Amino acid sequence: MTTTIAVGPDEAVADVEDGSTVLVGGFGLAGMPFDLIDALIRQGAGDLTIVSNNAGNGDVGLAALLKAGRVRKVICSFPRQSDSYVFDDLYRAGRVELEVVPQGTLAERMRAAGAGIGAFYSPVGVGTPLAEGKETREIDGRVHVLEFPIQGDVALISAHRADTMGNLVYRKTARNFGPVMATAARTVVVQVTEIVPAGGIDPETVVTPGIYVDRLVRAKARRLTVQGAR
Amino acid sequence: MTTTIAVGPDEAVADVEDGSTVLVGGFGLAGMPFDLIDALIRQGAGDLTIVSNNAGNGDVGLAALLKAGRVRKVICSFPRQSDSYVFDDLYRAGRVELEVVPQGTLAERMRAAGAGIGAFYSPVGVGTPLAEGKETREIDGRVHVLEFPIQGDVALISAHRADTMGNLVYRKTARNFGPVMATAARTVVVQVTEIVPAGGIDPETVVTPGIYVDRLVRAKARRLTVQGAR
Amino acid sequence: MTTAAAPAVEHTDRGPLTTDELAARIARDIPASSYVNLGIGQPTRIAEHLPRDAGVVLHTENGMLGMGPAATGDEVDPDLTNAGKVPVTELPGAAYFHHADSFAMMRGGHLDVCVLGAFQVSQHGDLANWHTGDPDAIPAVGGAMDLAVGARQVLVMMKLFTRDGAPKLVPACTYPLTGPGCVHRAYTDCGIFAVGPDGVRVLETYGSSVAALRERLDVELKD
Amino acid sequence: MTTAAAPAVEHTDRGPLTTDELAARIARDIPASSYVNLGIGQPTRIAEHLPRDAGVVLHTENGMLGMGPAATGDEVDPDLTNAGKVPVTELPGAAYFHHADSFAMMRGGHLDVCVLGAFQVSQHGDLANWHTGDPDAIPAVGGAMDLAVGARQVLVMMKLFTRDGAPKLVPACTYPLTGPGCVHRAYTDCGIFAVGPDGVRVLETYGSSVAALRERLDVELKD
Repeated sequence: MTTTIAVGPDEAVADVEDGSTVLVGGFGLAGMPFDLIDALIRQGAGDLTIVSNNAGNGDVGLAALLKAGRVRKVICSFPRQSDSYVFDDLYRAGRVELEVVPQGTLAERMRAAGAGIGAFYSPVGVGTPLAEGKETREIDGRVHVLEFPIQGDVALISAHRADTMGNLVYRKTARNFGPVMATAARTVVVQVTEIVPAGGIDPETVVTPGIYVDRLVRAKARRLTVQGAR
Repeated sequence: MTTTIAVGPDEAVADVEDGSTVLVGGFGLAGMPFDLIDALIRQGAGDLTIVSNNAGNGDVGLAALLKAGRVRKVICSFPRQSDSYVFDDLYRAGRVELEVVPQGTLAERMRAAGAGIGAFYSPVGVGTPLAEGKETREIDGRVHVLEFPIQGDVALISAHRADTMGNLVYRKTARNFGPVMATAARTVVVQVTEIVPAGGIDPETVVTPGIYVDRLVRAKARRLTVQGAR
Repeated sequence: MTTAAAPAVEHTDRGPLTTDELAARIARDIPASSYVNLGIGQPTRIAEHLPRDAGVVLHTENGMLGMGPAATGDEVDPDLTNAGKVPVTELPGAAYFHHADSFAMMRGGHLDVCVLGAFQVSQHGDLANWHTGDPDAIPAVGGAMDLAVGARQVLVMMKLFTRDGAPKLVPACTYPLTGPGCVHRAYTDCGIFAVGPDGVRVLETYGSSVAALRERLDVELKD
Repeated sequence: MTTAAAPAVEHTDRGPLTTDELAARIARDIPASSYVNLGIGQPTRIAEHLPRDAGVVLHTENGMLGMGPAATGDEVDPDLTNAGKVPVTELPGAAYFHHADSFAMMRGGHLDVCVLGAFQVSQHGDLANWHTGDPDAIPAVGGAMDLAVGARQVLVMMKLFTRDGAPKLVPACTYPLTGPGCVHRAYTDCGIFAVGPDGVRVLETYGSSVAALRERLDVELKD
């Protein structure tokens, strides 16, 4: 149904329930929906399963949500980073569960949820601990592992520009998981730097069509710290 | 490897072999790679399996290839159209095989080939003649049918504009199967109306990255007949 | 599109709906701001009856959201057609995408409504609309199976009887299926029927009473 | 990258390769005009040694082809990083895409070469580079398994021995695998090794003879 423009991030995440599976965009800090995560922390929902590529950096974004004790489980490809100390401590203390998924499998499992694919066979992970206990099948002489969709209750995404129909464009590698997650959750909330009238985005360049977007929020101006600048 | 710019369509399809599986872009006439098909007819390869949404319109494009007797089998979703008389006659005469595939399954099977997915479970077609003989599996209470990739030897595609790296953009609904087919064939040949220098296409708007494109050909100017204009 | 068990509304003071009237009647049931696919052929005429301000966004399987009316004159562009290959136009806020993305959208349950034609609809919502089963017929399914499985509400637009008078709302389809149990409602010239696991309930009739339809149909009609 | 059985070239008149020399040596083996992924960490330094006119196109798993050198000063843009989250630049002819498309590209076999770091490589090309198996270690795989399975040529860049002197080219990996039988070549400071179903063949040595390496490694070395 129609895309609504929320007054602010608090309104946009007001109905997230305890125990939800929340897909959180971003690859490191690029594409991380900071305003929405901060609002989710204020909102107070807990016992969350977070699906994201990483498990937080420094004390901001996902790391802050973890620090606030709202996360029961993290499904991600790469929790361990130079500045993932919040997650590291929680994990070592046994206070957060972790499911590590190869990065492409993580993306494809969400795509499957969004695309109505019941399951798929992937050659990735075969013969490794991440395929243990999973069903395998040989196809054309190559062993594949059966992977199932990851469906979110909510997706929190950061994009660059939206029009009032909810069509989205992203910016450079901040695109990353946003377009996939937008297809894979029942409620999709997007923070953007700019909202333009319908017709303000060239239809040839739309990356996420508005059909996938439930709520738009204008993002606060923010000066991002760059992680690994040389 | 690198994208080459062919002198003309004949050079671009010179190495297509008898018995090849050829993915042919287009939905009806929109996106049909006429120059490449005409060159393929001149080139003479036969015993072809053609994968395309339709089975030719009027006497041009795919219909001309069929008429020339080069096609052993057509894999498509919608052969029967008001002007598909060439295919209709060949089919009724038993001179061409037909595999009908639901349109989305056709697209997804090619995507699987391009994406390294060994097979996938789809709910589409279950309980219909098109699922007969196929493996099924119940997932989350819903029956799915197991579908395998369609890999092409060659893809013939029409796009709008390319840069010298092979990056492509399309035009309106002529995009259709092009981007998927470009990922799913060993050799990908694309006719475009314009080739610009690298940097001439905004990287945010590239639809098919050059990694998928082997050969580019400038298309002849052509005045398309519109099929169903009211 | 509530299915609360109100009694059937019998329009016996008039004849069956014309195709245009039927398209208008279906348009009235399309929720505002919904994402809708109108298949090919007759259902595409529903678009002409959707109020401009309803914010309904039309999807066409060949890779577009925000499809506008049929193109005329200079608007005709061979690169811009609907699923029936008819030239169409683009509305502000449109988006183009490729076929795998378009059908991911359909299969993934993101469309609110689709409207399809049909050869037959069974009392339990089975749909047959792609193949008559005639051994000489050339099978052609297009995107019908994907829509039947994927859209949240699958509506059928058809005549209730064939030219020979045979009912198209049947106990079980005799033609090859497009999808089992996928149709929610059948909109016909002679009446509107909710179908599904609980069988057929008559919502409205046009030109006949429910009793008269019971005489002509082999399915049990609740009203 | 031919594997014709030429005898090993022994560079015994010098020490092992420095990291920079190793990066340069690998760069020499990257075919012109190929599509290459340089993983994260040390292999990304190979980019500095690729000739500008070689037309090598760099892929980064977080959604880009045509990645340029690391960004400096005003070039730094938090929205443009490589897979190691290091700010990078964009070259003319670049393209951005989302994660499912990026990994479809990888898994689908479209990249010509990837270069990965490793904890261990087995004589048959098994790769272990994501987990030491230490029960206290936090597992993190990222895109390594996808690259190991997907790239047409998988090259490893590593030191031949750990700081404790244990060989990293081993009969069988003792660390959890990233992928079985996926590595084609191991480029190390002390030598370059072709690995695979037929075992290990020494292509070059640096700072040691083949005979000397035989003393220190538990794998059979063909030369």
